[in-house]
Order: sequence, then structure tokens, then C-alpha cells
Amino acid sequence: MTHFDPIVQIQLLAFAQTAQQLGFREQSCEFSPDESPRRLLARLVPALEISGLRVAVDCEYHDWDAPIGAASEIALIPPVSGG
Amino acid sequence: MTHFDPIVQIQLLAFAQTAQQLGFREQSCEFSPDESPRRLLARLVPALEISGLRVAVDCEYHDWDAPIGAASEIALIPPVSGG
Amino acid sequence: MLTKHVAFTTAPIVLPPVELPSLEIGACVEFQGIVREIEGTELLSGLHYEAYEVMAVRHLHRLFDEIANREACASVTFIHRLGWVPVQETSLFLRVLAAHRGPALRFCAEAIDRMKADVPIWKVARA
Amino acid sequence: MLTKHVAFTTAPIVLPPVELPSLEIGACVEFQGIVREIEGTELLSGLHYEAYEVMAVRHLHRLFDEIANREACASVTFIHRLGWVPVQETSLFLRVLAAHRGPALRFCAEAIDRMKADVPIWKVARA
Repeated sequence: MTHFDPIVQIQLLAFAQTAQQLGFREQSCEFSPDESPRRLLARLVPALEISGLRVAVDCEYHDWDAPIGAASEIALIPPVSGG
Repeated sequence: MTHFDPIVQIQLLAFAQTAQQLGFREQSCEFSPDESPRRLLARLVPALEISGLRVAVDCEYHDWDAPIGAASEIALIPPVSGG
Repeated sequence: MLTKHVAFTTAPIVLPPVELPSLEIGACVEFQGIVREIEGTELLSGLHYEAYEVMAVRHLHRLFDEIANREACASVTFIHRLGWVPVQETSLFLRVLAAHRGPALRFCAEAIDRMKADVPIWKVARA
Repeated sequence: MLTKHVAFTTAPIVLPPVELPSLEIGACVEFQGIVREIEGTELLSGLHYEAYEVMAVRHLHRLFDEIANREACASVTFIHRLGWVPVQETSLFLRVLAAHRGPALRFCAEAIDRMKADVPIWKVARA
């Protein structure tokens, strides 16, 4: 039995030094909700070193290996330094 | 052999509730430098309950039972409550 | 119940006047984070700040509520500047009102610590 | 080296403008103690403050220097109001400038604690 992954749109956001590395701050991507952030990024930006980055899905920190689920926004969060 | 205590002037200062109790804020007194604050107060204002009070001699906290020494000001310090 | 004001601005931060929500406020603690000339080993003329604003606002509200569960405070005002901030200007303003100084000071310290750990705001040194 | 400004005033406290002594100031912490309506179980319209000023000034300078030996701060400004202070007005203003927020916040907390323990200033509830 084959499993059909629905392909939907998500906004990939990048900030600070990650945006500088990637050369974009926002990009529309296709993803499947059972895909993990780690797999999504490996597929979309394989050159990006994600160690040291956190990932947020719809504004909540998310496990790199947990399915993204139904979401409209995924963000790469380099080490924060406000204040 | 009798010991002659030199009698000199000191200002006795009172603040806050202690000033209210005593009915004065400042008073010139005679004292002898080898007298302790406890003995000075017992002589000058015997009705005053000094437990709970601290005493300062020339702006430094002083032991109730140590000689006052050469000083121009002795102050009764009720519990402080600034801020 | 904690009243929360959270704002980001690209203009210089103007301190809002203190408004006391009740006759029971006994402590007002304010913190200003100011851009310094030296950051690490670099000599700077300023810093560029950016934020993931919608996420930052959500997390700030949540962490303020969490701290207020332990530290009884009445009001918090948080203003963070974004974009270019020259040396000697304020990048962060925080004001906490409470009945007592202990909770207000601890709220302030913990709010900044947690913001610096988890809230998506970044300083970027730039030419 | 800590710069210290200590003042008592019978007039409402006017916050002095922040003056940064160097390009290395990264934190400004301000505390205002505000007169509350309820003190213990009493309902007040204000409080009367008095001080043994010459002793208070001497002890404040000393305790600020002692704290600054452990908490690196550049400047402290202390203003305490005396006489009648109505509810909702500021009785104490403290400003600490430092390179980093940790020392500034700890300086502020400890300075107030020690003032409340040892510095001859009194609040007197009056009709």
C-alpha cells in the first residue's frame, strides 16, 4: 500500500546571519505535512548547516525531526541576541 | 584616688518616633567621654526604652556600652524605614 | 492580572510616561539596554537589530505571564528598537510596575534573561 | 571608579536626564519607590519622611562603594524625598549605569536592601 503525501505550500523564513547565508528572507516552498523540518531543509537548501539553528513552525519552536504538520510558516532561528 | 571625668558638651539628636516620644529633636547635653551611650541616656532620659534603638556617635553606629569618647554628636536611631 | 505592552519600533525609543494602574503600586523598575562601542573585540558605531516580530510578540506575552505567576507584578512595558541603533542609544526599554520591589526587580532580570535566550530578536554587526 | 550622586529633597523628585559617562555603558537600571495607599493595614493619603542627612549621605556613599567593589558599575544616582509625600508620588529614585545588566540590577537590589537596613531615613505615618 502506498502512502500519498499531500503537497502543500509553506513560507520558509530566514533571519539575521541565516538570511545572509541563504540570500533570501522568505520563500514559498512545497512540503508534505509528515515531512520533518530537517528533511525539508535538506531538500530545499542542502548546503545549509543547521547545527546551531532552531526551527519554528507557525511561531512555535519545533523539533527538527518531528513532522511539520498542518502549518503555513516555518522559520530558521539562528542564536537570538536581542536586548 | 578619685578619677576626674572631664565634662564636655555633646548634641543629642532624636528622630522619627523617638523624637515624638522625647518631645525634642536636638538637645545640648554634658557628658564625659568615658561614659557609654547607655549610661548617658539612662541619666538624661531615664524613661526612654532604648531596646530596639541603635545609637550613632558622630555619624557612626556605636556600641551602647562602649565609651562615647571625643565626640560632638550622639544620635538615637530608631528602626530605619527609608525607600 | 498583568497588563502587558509590547512594541517594536524603528524610531528612537521614547519613554512612555509612567501610568500607575492603582494606588497599590510601590515600585517602578526600568531597564534600558544601550548600544556600546565595544561588542566582543569589535569597535562599533552601532548595531543593526531585526526580529521575527509576530513570533517575538507571542513569546514575550507568554514569558511575561509565566514570570508574573511567580513574581506578582501589575504591568510590564517592553519596547525594542529595530534597524540601525547608534552607539549610546537605547535598543531595549523595559518597565515593570509592582506593589513591591522584589518581584519587580526579579521580573525585570528574568524577563531580559529569557528574552536573550528564546525570543527571536537579533543584533547584527554591520559595516 | 564609581561616580556617586546622593541628594535629599523636599520637592517632588525630578528625574535627571541620563548622562552616559562613556561609550561603554550598556545598561541603565532605574528604580522608583512610590508611596502606596496601604501600608500594613492602614489606609494612607501619604507618608512623612525624615532623615539624619549627614549620616545618611556618609553611609550611602560608603555602601555604594562597597557594592561597586563586587558589582562593576560606573555611576549611581540616589535621590530621596523628605517631608510629606502623597500616595502615588516617588519617595526614592535610584539610577545605576554599568557596562552590563547583571551588575546594574544587583547593585540596585542590594543598595535598596542595605539602605532599608542601615541608612537613617524614616517613614512616619501621620494624620
